Amino acid sequence: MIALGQQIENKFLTAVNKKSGNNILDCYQCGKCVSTCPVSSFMDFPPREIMQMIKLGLKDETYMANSMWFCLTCAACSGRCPREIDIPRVMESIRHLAIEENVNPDDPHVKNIRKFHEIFLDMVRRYGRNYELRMMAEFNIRTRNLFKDMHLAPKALLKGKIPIGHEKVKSAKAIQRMFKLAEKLENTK
Amino acid sequence: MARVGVFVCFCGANIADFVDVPAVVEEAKKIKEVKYAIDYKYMCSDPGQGMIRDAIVAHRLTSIVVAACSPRMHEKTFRKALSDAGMNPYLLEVANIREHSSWVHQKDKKAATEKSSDLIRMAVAKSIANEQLHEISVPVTKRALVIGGGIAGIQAALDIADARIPVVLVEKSPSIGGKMAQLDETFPTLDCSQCILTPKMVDVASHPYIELLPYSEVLELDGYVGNYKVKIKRKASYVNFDTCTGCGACWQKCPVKVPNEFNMGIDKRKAIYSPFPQAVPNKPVIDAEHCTMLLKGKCGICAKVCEKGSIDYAMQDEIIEREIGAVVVATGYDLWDPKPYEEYGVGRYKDIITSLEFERMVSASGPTGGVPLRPSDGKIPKSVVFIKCVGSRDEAKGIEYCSKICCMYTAKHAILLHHKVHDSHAYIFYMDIRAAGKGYEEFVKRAQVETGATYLRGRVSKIYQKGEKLMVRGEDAQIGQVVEVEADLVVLATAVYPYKDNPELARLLGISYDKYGFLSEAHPKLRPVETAKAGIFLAGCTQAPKDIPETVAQASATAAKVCGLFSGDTILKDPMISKVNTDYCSGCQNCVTVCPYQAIVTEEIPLGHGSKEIRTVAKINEGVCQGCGSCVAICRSMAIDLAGFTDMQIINEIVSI
Amino acid sequence: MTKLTYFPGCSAHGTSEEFDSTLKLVMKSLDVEMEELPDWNCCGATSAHVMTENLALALPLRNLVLAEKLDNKTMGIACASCYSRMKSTKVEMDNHPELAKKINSTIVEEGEYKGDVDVKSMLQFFYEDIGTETIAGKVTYPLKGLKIACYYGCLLTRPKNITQFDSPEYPMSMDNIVEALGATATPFDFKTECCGASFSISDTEIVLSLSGTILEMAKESGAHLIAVACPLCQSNLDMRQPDIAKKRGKKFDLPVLYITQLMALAFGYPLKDLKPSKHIIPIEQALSHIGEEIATPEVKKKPKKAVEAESEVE
Amino acid sequence: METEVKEKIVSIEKPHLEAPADWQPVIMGILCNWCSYAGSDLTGTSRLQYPPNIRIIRVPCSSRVDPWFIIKSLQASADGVLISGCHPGDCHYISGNYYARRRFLVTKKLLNFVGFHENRVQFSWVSAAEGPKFAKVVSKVTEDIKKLGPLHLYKKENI
Ligand SMILES: Cc1cc2nc3c(=O)[nH]c(=O)nc-3n(C[C@H](O)[C@H](O)[C@H](O)COP(=O)(O)OP(=O)(O)OC[C@H]3O[C@@H](n4cnc5c(N)ncnc54)[C@H](O)[C@@H]3O)c2cc1C
Ligand SMILES: Cc1cc2nc3c(=O)[nH]c(=O)nc-3n(C[C@H](O)[C@H](O)[C@H](O)COP(=O)(O)OP(=O)(O)OC[C@H]3O[C@@H](n4cnc5c(N)ncnc54)[C@H](O)[C@@H]3O)c2cc1C
Ligand code: SF4
Ligand code: SF4
Ligand code: SF4
Ligand code: SF4
Ligand code: SF4
Ligand code: SF4
Ligand code: SF4
Ligand code: SF4
Repeated sequence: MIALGQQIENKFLTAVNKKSGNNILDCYQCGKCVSTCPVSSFMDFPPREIMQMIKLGLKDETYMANSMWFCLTCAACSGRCPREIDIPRVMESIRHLAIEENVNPDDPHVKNIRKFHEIFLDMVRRYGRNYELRMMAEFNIRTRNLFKDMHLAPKALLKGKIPIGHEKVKSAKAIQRMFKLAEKLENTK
Repeated sequence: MARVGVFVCFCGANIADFVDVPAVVEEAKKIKEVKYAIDYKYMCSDPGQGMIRDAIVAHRLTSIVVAACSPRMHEKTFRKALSDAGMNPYLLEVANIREHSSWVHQKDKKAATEKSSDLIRMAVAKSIANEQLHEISVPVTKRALVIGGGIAGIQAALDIADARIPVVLVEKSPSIGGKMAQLDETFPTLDCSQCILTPKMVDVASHPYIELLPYSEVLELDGYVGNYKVKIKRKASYVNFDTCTGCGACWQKCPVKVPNEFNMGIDKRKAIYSPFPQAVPNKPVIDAEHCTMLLKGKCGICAKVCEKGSIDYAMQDEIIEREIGAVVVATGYDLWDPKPYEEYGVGRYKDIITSLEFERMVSASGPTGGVPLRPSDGKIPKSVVFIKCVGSRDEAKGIEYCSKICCMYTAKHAILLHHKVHDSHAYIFYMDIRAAGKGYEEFVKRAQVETGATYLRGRVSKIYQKGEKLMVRGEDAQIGQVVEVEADLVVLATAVYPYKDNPELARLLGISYDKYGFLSEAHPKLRPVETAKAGIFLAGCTQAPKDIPETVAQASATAAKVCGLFSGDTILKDPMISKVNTDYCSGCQNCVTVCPYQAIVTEEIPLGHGSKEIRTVAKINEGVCQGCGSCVAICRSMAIDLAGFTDMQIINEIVSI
Repeated sequence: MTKLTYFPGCSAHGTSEEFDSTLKLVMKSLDVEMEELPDWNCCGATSAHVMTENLALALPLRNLVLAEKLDNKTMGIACASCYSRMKSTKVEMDNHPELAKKINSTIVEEGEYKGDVDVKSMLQFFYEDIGTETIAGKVTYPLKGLKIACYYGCLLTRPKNITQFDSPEYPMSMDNIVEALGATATPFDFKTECCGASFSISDTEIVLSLSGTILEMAKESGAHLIAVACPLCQSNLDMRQPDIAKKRGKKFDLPVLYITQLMALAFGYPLKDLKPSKHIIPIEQALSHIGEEIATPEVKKKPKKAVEAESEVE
Repeated sequence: METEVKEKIVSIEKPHLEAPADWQPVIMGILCNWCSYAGSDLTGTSRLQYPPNIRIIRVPCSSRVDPWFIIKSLQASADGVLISGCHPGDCHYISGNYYARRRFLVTKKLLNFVGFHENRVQFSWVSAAEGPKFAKVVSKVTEDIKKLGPLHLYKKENI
């Protein structure tokens, strides 16, 4: 059971609306997004239910859901939403809010996904570009899944699918400065 | 010297809670011309009006200011109070301290009180310049024009004609009947549409007070309430209706086939055709866009086979003029084109049809003999998906509003499908079931329980083809699962949408329409069948989506309005109209060009007193002028003024604060 | 000669070299001079905007600012994901000057964003700037007989307000190009369904499931091969195909070719220039359909009283 | 010549006087009866709140608004003027608001020329159904005028 009515002001809704530039109250629960979304069946709560949870102010439950981590930003849902809600933007906003508030769902998938993105960004921070083989290796090491996709590797390497050397941006310094300044912006909100 | 009386209303707590009413009265008393000021709990009540009547006499007041609710609310009430006290009712001014002050400044009593005083000051200043005005009496032509011959127009025409008032009924297509003629059985009773409609259509044709003009369109409307002049174009039908017997020999022999609009293009009609067997009038017309005789001078078969010699290829459009006193607009609706739903593959898949196509298919007299058939292969569908709210309630792809009838007709379609194809199943994707009406919810229950239709709560997101089937995907929000239905046929309940040419018609009639093109009523609750233009009324789906019972009710209401309007020999018109002071008029005729009603003409008067030379000045037809004030503002010579809103009155308001 | 700034993106210089090389061949035939954006950086892909707000804008912005230093009006982008990040950033910056200023502060030394370079995907460039007629005019080896399912993925046409290109639901630009090359585009309902791109490494299950459905529907459409315009789509549909086939217990044998590979072939470049060895699913078998007569689908029996648009004379 | 005019602009819009702390602008609102006045009534019946600075005058149609009314308002007491009529195509008098719009633009240009800031006089479309919009429009206009500062206060000191 979910207890409602103890809090009149829905601060969570206000925060999500502000960050996403949408009005979640527009959602009339038609579910078109759910059957559009390619990954809704992997989500704890598909987009429609996330909207309702925000309307009910269920912040913790929303943060603990894996939904926004699974969103692929494919924008299929928003292109069909009759109330023109930018759903991927909403997903992004609650993801960023959860990151800001340091809430991490236990879902192992989410952990993988987070790790992947962290490694990816790290790669970009270091080299300015992404270095795919290293990326795969690091990912597998960090997620303790050493042999994942290893059956693909020999063939892919052989076919030159995954380059062995890698490129760097000449002004790697500039990139690193950008990362620093952007982080600072992130924190001075 | 003006002697103004000020009456300030508490409106119970509505005003008194947010405005310091006694203070406002004290403030009013300080105005030089105010000789009497008082407050009361409910000014519009009988005792409240009594206070006004008594004070007028006791204090010899020369104008009255009531500070209360909006003048749009009770101006008439208080004007009557003035009349009852023997005072000219137009010496009243209303200061709107409720809608414009107490209700909108509920958090700042001081500011609301000050503002209320200012509003009263303005009203007092204006009232000092008020003049005695008298309603204008104009004669009426007791004949009504009904535009559109669907069930709305038919009902309105019959009701008016039954009151022995002549009616001109203009229908743009070859037959009256409208959409209702295309329907099979109708909710909520499932009686046959044709069976209840056809007798009414025949009544129209035979009614001595109805002049039926099919295949016609309104071109122009001039004049004003009670005194309109209408120009109608009667399109050339190339068939002499006086001699034609409707035998049908011509269309049986005509070699040209055209998609049949009446059957939503499911079958063909001929170039000479009568839209359906029960058409009224039951005479054919030649479709000039497709007849090879009219296009290329080749053929002429129909003329050869017509024993009555009724075919006349040389016939021309005809312009008909009629004088009328009132207009009922009943031009109905069109269906919204679902093309924007690319995710449904509209246009790519033949087996996606609209509700009206389905209606024609299940109609016993329809092109498929009453059995639904897949357009792609002619097979009888077993699994049929109905999708509701297509276009409706969809700001992104369609329109915001609810089309009101599709929940009901979709339930009907499920029942009809079950009747026609026993081993079939209906799946209905819906967002809500709107079944508010007498017997409506019971009807939906019938679809659900007796027919066993599967209702799935969710909007369909995608349709794709897999082999011969259409795969329809949507969420069933009740179980929180995405479902995919294998369908033989998909029926879209497309939105009710006004005809494309409705706005053009509205402009020509001088009435307003909303952003979709539905014609606007004067007040959504209290004047739902009137337009803002006196003497023009609305019936049926031209105003908003409606089902047949509501359409008929509104049509009868317009008839009552028309009969009321025609109950006397003259009608009274607001005296707020413009007048030219010929002494100042330079004859520039700027006003003539801006008047939206062509109310201004020119006249020639002597140049000076007794002079032989003449000069041209403007002259306003007081029967035609609607009092917009355009001419007043445009006139550089300040030769025109608008009664009730004179320059003096408005400037007084401006300078009073 | 048309000039174009070229943004290859990490993949074109990595996994999808054959896209890069055929793109260059095609551009040469079309008389377009491509100038690679000097010192470009990774656009941040999905990761940046999954994790942070500002960085997700700053990374693409740097490239946009760099691009403005060149003389070309347009920057063509090879990868759909880069394109999406870059175009969204551009739209965001153009609509919110305040924000643009803020983000610009992280890359001051690169210069000030002005917003005067247009961003297009290569597909969009071919379709809008070159045109199917010109493309057809360059064809020396028509791909007649080849049936192709065009797969656009999510980001080339979505979201509509960002891309402002083709239909988000049923685009036809690639289909039209393929037809201009002489091939037949098959009706393919899943052309914009998501393949799961960014989960390629982190959550492979999802990719297998999503890409699987796409492959199935492409097969259903009767296609010999799939055409794509994005490296991520290519690698998911090609590299994962054996796994998917195993999982679903059926073989697809659907090679996945870049539209540029097909164009190069049709423009007369030899097969080896397509770098066939790069493909996990071999392409030769599919390409052998070139030159075949496509049996005109047997005219279905006229449906009883079916809809027909035009009028006719008996 | 040019510069003179400019200087005038500066002098009209930049009063040497600071507005007193409790200064509240007066805004004259001239509304057409059928759309905007009805809309403003709806704002009231919906109990939507807006700043109390506006004083509303009812006219049958926005086309009734003589440029003189605007000038007179600014001269008499108002710090700003809002004119509001029906949406284009929605005019109760068919085409009245179309003329109004054109006349208003000319007036506004003239006012700008003699040195009034363009936000002093504003025009909007509010239909009978747009109660919330009316509240928004009034709030915005009030905000704009507050930013510009007093007009007649300056005048009283200088005339
Ligand atoms: C699929 C479907 C099923 C339905 N089923 C039911 C049902 O079971 N029960 C029910 O109660 N309701 C039903 N309805 C609703 C019903 O059709 C409408 O309520 C009814 O037809 C409205 O009548 P009308 O006269 O307002 O409009 P219409 O029937 O549209 O008639 C308008 C007429 O005006 C004419 N016209 C248009 N413009 C002009 C012009 N400029 N000049 C002259 N003439 C013009 C048209 O040609 C037409 O004859 C259904 C609707 C649909 C779409
Ligand atoms: C809570 C509530 C909120 C509502 N809100 C809205 C709203 O916001 N908007 C809206 O449009 N509608 C609203 N309605 C509906 C609205 O009240 C009705 O549509 C409307 O009042 C119906 O008017 P009526 O004249 O038919 O009936 P009534 O208002 O019931 O009037 C019937 C009259 O007949 C008298 N009467 C009864 N029997 C006899 C008799 N035998 N002899 C003599 N006189 C008799 C009664 O005393 C009464 O005065 C609301 C209704 C409710 C219950
Ligand atoms: S499609 Fe839009 S309105 Fe419908 S449930 Fe999803 S978010 Fe809500
Ligand atoms: S944008 Fe995210 S939520 Fe929307 S359909 Fe794609 S994955 Fe699902
Ligand atoms: S006159 Fe108006 S304000 Fe006064 S009591 Fe009546 S409704 Fe209320
Ligand atoms: S053949 Fe002549 S009489 Fe018979 S329906 Fe045709 S026009 Fe009329
Ligand atoms: S003349 Fe025209 S309408 Fe008559 S039969 Fe020939 S084609 Fe038909
Ligand atoms: S009536 Fe029903 S189906 Fe039609 S728009 Fe309204 S809710 Fe949708
Ligand atoms: S605009 Fe004035 S001066 Fe000109 S003709 Fe009309 S009334 Fe006379
Ligand atoms: S007020 Fe003037 S412009 Fe308006 S209708 Fe009357 S005469 Fe015509």
